[in-house]
Amino acid sequence: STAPEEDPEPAEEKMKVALYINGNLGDKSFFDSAKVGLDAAVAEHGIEVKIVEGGSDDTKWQPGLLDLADGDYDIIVVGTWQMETNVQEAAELYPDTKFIIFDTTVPFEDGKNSNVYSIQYKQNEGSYIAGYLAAKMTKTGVIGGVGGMNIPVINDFFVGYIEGAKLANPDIKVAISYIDSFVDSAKGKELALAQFNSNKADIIFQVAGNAGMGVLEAAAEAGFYGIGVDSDQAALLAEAGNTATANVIPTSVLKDVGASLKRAIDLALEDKVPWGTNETLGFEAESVGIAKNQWYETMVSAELRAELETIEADIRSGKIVVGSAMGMSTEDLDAIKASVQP
Amino acid sequence: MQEIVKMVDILKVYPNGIVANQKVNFSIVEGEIHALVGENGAGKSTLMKILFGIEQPTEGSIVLNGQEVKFANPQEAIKHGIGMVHQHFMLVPSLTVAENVVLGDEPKKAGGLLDIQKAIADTAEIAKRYHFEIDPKAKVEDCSVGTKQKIEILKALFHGAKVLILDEPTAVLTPQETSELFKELMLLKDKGHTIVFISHKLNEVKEITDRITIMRAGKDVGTYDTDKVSKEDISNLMVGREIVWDLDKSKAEPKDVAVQVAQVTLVNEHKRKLLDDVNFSIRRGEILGVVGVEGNGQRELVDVLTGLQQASLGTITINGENIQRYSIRKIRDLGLSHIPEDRMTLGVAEYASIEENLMSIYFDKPEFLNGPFLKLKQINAWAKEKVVDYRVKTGSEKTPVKMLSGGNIQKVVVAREFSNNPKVIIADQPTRGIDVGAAQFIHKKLIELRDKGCAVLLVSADLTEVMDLSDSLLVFYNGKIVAYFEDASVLTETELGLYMLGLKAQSEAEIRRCVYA
Amino acid sequence: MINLLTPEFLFTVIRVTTPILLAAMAAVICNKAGVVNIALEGIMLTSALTGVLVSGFTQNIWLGALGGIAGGVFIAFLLAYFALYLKTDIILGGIALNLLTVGGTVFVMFAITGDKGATNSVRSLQFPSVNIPFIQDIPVVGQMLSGHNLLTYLAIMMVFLVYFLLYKTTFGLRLRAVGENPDAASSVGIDVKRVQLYALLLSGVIASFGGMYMSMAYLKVFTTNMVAGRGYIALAAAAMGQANPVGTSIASLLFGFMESLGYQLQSRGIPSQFINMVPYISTIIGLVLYAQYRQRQIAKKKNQKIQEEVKA
Amino acid sequence: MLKQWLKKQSVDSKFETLRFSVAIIIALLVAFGLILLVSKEPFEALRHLFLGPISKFRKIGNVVETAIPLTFLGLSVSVMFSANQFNMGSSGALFMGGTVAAIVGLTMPLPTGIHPLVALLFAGVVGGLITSIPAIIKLKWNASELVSSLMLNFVALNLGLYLIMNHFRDPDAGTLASFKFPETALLPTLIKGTRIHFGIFIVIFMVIVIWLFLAKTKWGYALRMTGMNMNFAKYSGISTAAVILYSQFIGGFLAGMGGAVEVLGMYDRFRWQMMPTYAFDGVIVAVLGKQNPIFVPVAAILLAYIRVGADTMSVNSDVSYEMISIIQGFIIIMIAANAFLKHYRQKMVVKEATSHD
Ligand SMILES: Nc1ncnc2c1ncn2[C@@H]1O[C@H](COP(=O)(O)OP(=O)(O)OP(=O)(O)O)[C@@H](O)[C@H]1O
Ligand SMILES: Nc1ncnc2c1ncn2[C@@H]1O[C@H](COP(=O)(O)OP(=O)(O)OP(=O)(O)O)[C@@H](O)[C@H]1O
Ligand SMILES: [Mg+2]
Ligand SMILES: [Mg+2]
Repeated sequence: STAPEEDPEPAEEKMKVALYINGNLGDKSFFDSAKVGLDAAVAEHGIEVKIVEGGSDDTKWQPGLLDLADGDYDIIVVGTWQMETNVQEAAELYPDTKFIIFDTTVPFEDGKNSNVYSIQYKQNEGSYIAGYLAAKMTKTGVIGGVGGMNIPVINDFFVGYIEGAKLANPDIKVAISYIDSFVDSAKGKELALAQFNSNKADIIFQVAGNAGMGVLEAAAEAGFYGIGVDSDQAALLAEAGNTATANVIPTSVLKDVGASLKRAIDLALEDKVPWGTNETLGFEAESVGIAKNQWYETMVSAELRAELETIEADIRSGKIVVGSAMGMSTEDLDAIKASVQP
Repeated sequence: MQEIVKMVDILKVYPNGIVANQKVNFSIVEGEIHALVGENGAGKSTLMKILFGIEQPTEGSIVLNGQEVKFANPQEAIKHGIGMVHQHFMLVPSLTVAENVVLGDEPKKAGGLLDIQKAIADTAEIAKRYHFEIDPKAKVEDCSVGTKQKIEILKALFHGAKVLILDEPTAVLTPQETSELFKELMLLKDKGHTIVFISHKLNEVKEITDRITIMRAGKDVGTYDTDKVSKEDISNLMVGREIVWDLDKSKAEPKDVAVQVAQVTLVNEHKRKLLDDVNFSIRRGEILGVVGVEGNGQRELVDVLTGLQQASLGTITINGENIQRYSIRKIRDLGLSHIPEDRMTLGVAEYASIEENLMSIYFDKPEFLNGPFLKLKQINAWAKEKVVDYRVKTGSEKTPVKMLSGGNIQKVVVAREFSNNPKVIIADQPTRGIDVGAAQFIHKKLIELRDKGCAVLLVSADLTEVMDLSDSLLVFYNGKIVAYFEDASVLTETELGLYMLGLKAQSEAEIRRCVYA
Repeated sequence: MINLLTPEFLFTVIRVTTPILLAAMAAVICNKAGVVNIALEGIMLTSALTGVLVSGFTQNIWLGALGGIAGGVFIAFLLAYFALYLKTDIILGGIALNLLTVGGTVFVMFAITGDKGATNSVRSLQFPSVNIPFIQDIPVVGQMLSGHNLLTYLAIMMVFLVYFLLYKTTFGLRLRAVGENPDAASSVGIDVKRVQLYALLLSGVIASFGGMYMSMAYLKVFTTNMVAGRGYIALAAAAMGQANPVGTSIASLLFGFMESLGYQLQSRGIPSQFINMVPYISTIIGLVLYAQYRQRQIAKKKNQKIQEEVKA
Repeated sequence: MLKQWLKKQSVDSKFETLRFSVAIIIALLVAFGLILLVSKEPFEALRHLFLGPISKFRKIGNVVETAIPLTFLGLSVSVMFSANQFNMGSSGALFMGGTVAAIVGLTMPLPTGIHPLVALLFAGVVGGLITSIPAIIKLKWNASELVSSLMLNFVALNLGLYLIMNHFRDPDAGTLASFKFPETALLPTLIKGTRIHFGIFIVIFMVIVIWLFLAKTKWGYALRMTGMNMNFAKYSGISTAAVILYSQFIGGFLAGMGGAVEVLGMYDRFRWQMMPTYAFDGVIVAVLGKQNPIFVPVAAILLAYIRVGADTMSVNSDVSYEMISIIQGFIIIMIAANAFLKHYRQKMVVKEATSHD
């Protein structure tokens, strides 16, 4: 694949992949991670990748996706439940194009959507471990969680978090707040400070994309712990030079969209993608987990780390089954939150 | 004498395409009072706005003391010693007199701080020098119209005006205020100021000015020594046709009472009594004049009669119906018409067309409606007719009222209010600031309606107008009626003035005569 | 339940109020000059970014502040130029500029840092927090009033500065005249457009501090669209306070109080949607109560006189 | 031909055409300059920006479907601004309108044809009630409708979210979304290969109704007079209180109905989690359309065209998403610049005015 560009007919065609983002880059987690995964595939395999941001107006997503499908891409990658019907429509209109959809699935029964492959994640399992960790590390018996919005994907994290915390300490209190925005980082900071000051929560888990930066900053400033989400946020912050904030993040709950997409592209190059099926990735595919980095090593005691390893093993083996907010009614969810409310 | 300002071949085309000045030549000599007269829309204000730098001429030049100048804005004109008092006040209501006077050239302390003490002192000083009685610390919004006029002149003087342009300064003044103003103008003249005086009142022009320039339809038709031309000459030159002067008015034959005002009192939020136990009647077939120095309750009287304000106490009955708590609409339905004092804020919507302005009190009459839909064709035909009947000078009835000159706007208002077969007319300054021809036309219409049995209340600051037109007359002072004259024709201006200034008052019993049962 | 009168809570209120107060003071100046500055949001966002970038690259907080101001003033200038000289409807111009800055800041951030979400990789500087001698030693009051960010104290000072500017300087006099009766101002030779231009630029400076507070004090990074509607709230505060500096700061404080109260209530299980409404509903109620109070005062005065009359 | 046509036009419309074209050209040049800075294939990008919206049938459909809610919002703002009521509540009314349409869609079993109409009516009424609150507050206490409506938008947003969240949320949906609407409630798609839906008839109908209302009915007349000079309207006996109320009710009604049309036409369930991004565009459309119901759809299509072009450009070229909002903002501000080329206009006027003598 080192053929000069002016070569009219390259010996072997490069694979062309497009990633359609139904939102914007810069969220430090979900979409950014997808981009990281595809960038890695470019670096390794020299494929061609085009990334398109669709913005937050959801009526624009369908035309955007169809525009891409009109192009000569081999594979089009999209994410989130909101794109589900759009992908089905495009897959039907463009049977020769392959589609990968992540963080949700499409119906596959009766051979439907045979050119689609879907990937889902067990984020609740990662946050289950984080919840256990938090409940063990707190000195006040109160931990916190700040979410971007009160929506199922976010709540899926919290359900795991609460269950894990309860395992560590049945009397644990968990304060949950929502910013109702993924951009208002100042509000994220205030909500975290409010949990710290008035609920006495001393370790707070953020699931709020960009606005979550405010939560982590509050932790560094007021002197409590913050748990990151999606990517290894301590490492990212330290890399950017913000060690003060990195130093209050014992771990992050990983939901490695990038790794799962990189894996899918690897498979595609070998023609091994199970088109027409869904895969739900968890620990085994290294797509979900917690960050075990230098901060984890120093802030979390060896004893607790060992306990966490056991729990992880139990989840892998199916001994522990973590509840999920997906498909849970609002009342049931509220009941879970109320049971631990400080 | 030396020619101080010379305007040569001034052409002015407004952005809407109206040619307001067509090659106008105009010159004034130092130390004179120079009148500029002409019908509404003749282009007087435009010419003066050009001299003051508010508008720029499309063509032509201005020569000041022998040197050609160009004024891009008023600031430059002010620097060259030109000052202008606009017909409509250019004051900031929430600021004090002193602040208004010094605005634009404020005394400063170190660091750009406003030296308010010096501003007050300067204002007091200049007022004293020119014999103006004024409180520099008063808020302008609390000042009477006469005072506002003085503030405007003080402003110009403060900014160092040698040439002072006064655009219809007397339109809102009482005779006493006018003569006071004239004294001041003479004083200014003696001190070496040059004055341009615009007015529609030819008596005043004759009284005070040295020379007259007459304009017609955007052109100048000549400059004359004032004492060499008669009033009749002037107005003929202005309109380009003969004007018949006498008002053809028969004696009134008052019939039954149409409007009964009983014990009406109005209090404002500053707890002042603007109307104080007012009682009187207006009878069908008479014109009842109301005079008073501005701010003595006439405006409020009109407001409570027309429903713009609710009286605090007392009752008003129109055609036997008590109008307390009636909406304006309901009052109008009783047959009341109203020519408002301020045509621009009440009388018209300036961005709307003539037609739309004409129909504002008719649009939901059954003859113009088809269900909820307006019969636009009928309305248009009707509006066309009114434009012709009332001689509104315009290209089309679809022209926005904003494009008309003041006099023509007034005709639109009058046309609307008089076409209603009114039973009661409240005419508040019906001819303020409009030219002789138009004023005469309105006067005739008023008399015509009176003769048809209409009850007319005429409020005017123009004493000649009230005395010529009214059958009987009320004088207001301090919110009260202080005099009633059953026969207005026997009165003199001087006598009226005494009552208006509160120097004289009739007895309770004499006043009571204005209440008919 | 919650003890609202803790010093911590009141400290929070002041912190939450600061950016709104700064922007509201900018709005006051514009309102008084008769121009509506909807672009406050965009001004804040731009200055929040340029402040971070300049301070990061120069490692000098004062240059950073200048950079922030320059960014905000640039947007204010665009608004002024289009609205005053090219006669673009000023509300539409403001909306368009807000639209433009949301994308523009991300564009610039990406061009410089390669990141679309936050400026983490820029080692920007922050405005310091300040302990106030003497006051900090007073038990409760010290906890509440001392230790705030420098810009918070600037915001408080700004209320007095704006008051002083409007009512004690010649520029203020002209500005009020221009806002109330532009014809009158121009008839005495005041260049109305220029005064309005200065008012807009000045509002750009003041609102820039609000923007920099977001990214260089409140938080230590710029994040995409981080102003999140605070510019609009400032406009509301200025309208509620009748463009009077003191009334406007009370309105801003009310908003900050309600917002902070919401933060406290959230973690107590009340649905966030309800809590989110509180500040807005209370602003409306505040608006109504104030207007009602004014009306009553007027009516009462009128009535008193009439009562006296009837007795007499 | 063109020359003859131009001659017939008045100075004003001639000038307007000229100003508009030059403004667009300048905006294009600036856009081109910016694109040149960031793109390796600027002409390709420009082609997508300006021809993208008409490059395919489907794309024309995108322009139309985008213009539908923009027209509703533009009409809504136009009616309120015509009465000189600066109510910014259209976006809140739009959101609640969408919510109410969803609730009616989900809870009322009604036959096809009737079902969406009922939903639209309810949505309109609720939207109207929302924008009436600032009107009532203004009438009773004389408090600014601008402020209270801005605040109410946030209240409407949160109220709508609360209702969906707690009563109509589909737990099986991966995000906050209501249950699927029954087939009977949807506004059907009209043209295959596009998403142009039945809402287009509704919007055309409403444009005509509002035009008739403003230009031809007594209520519209009263509304316009109140907007142009409230004192004059009062003095003429027009009930300005009624005008203040009904102008804002109608404004909200239109926005609410627009929300319903959008939700039932473009979606199969309620999926808004935040204020839709175009919720504030009503002011842009109304101002560009000079508050005239006939021009409003034109302005909406213009805006929709710019947006679809920008989206096409971002998908098909290397110009990033952010660049688009910069270009868009600039085009809007440039088109709205009224005094631009003022001197030229004055010359035209003088020529015209003096040529008759
Ligand atoms: N700013 C303007 N824009 C357009 N037309 C104008 C403007 N000002 C004046 N005109 C028009 O120019 C003409 C001359 O107006 P001007 O004000 O000079 O008349 P005038 O002699 O002062 O009349 P009046 O006695 O009513 O004051 C009128 O037809 C008027 O409608
Ligand atoms: N911007 C404008 N556009 C169009 N016409 C205007 C404009 N400004 C003023 N005019 C018209 O120009 C005329 C002269 O303006 P001016 O301010 O002198 O009013 P006016 O002359 O005082 O009226 P009058 O003297 O009859 O009371 C007015 O009749 C008005 O209709
Ligand atoms: Mg005039
Ligand atoms: Mg005049």
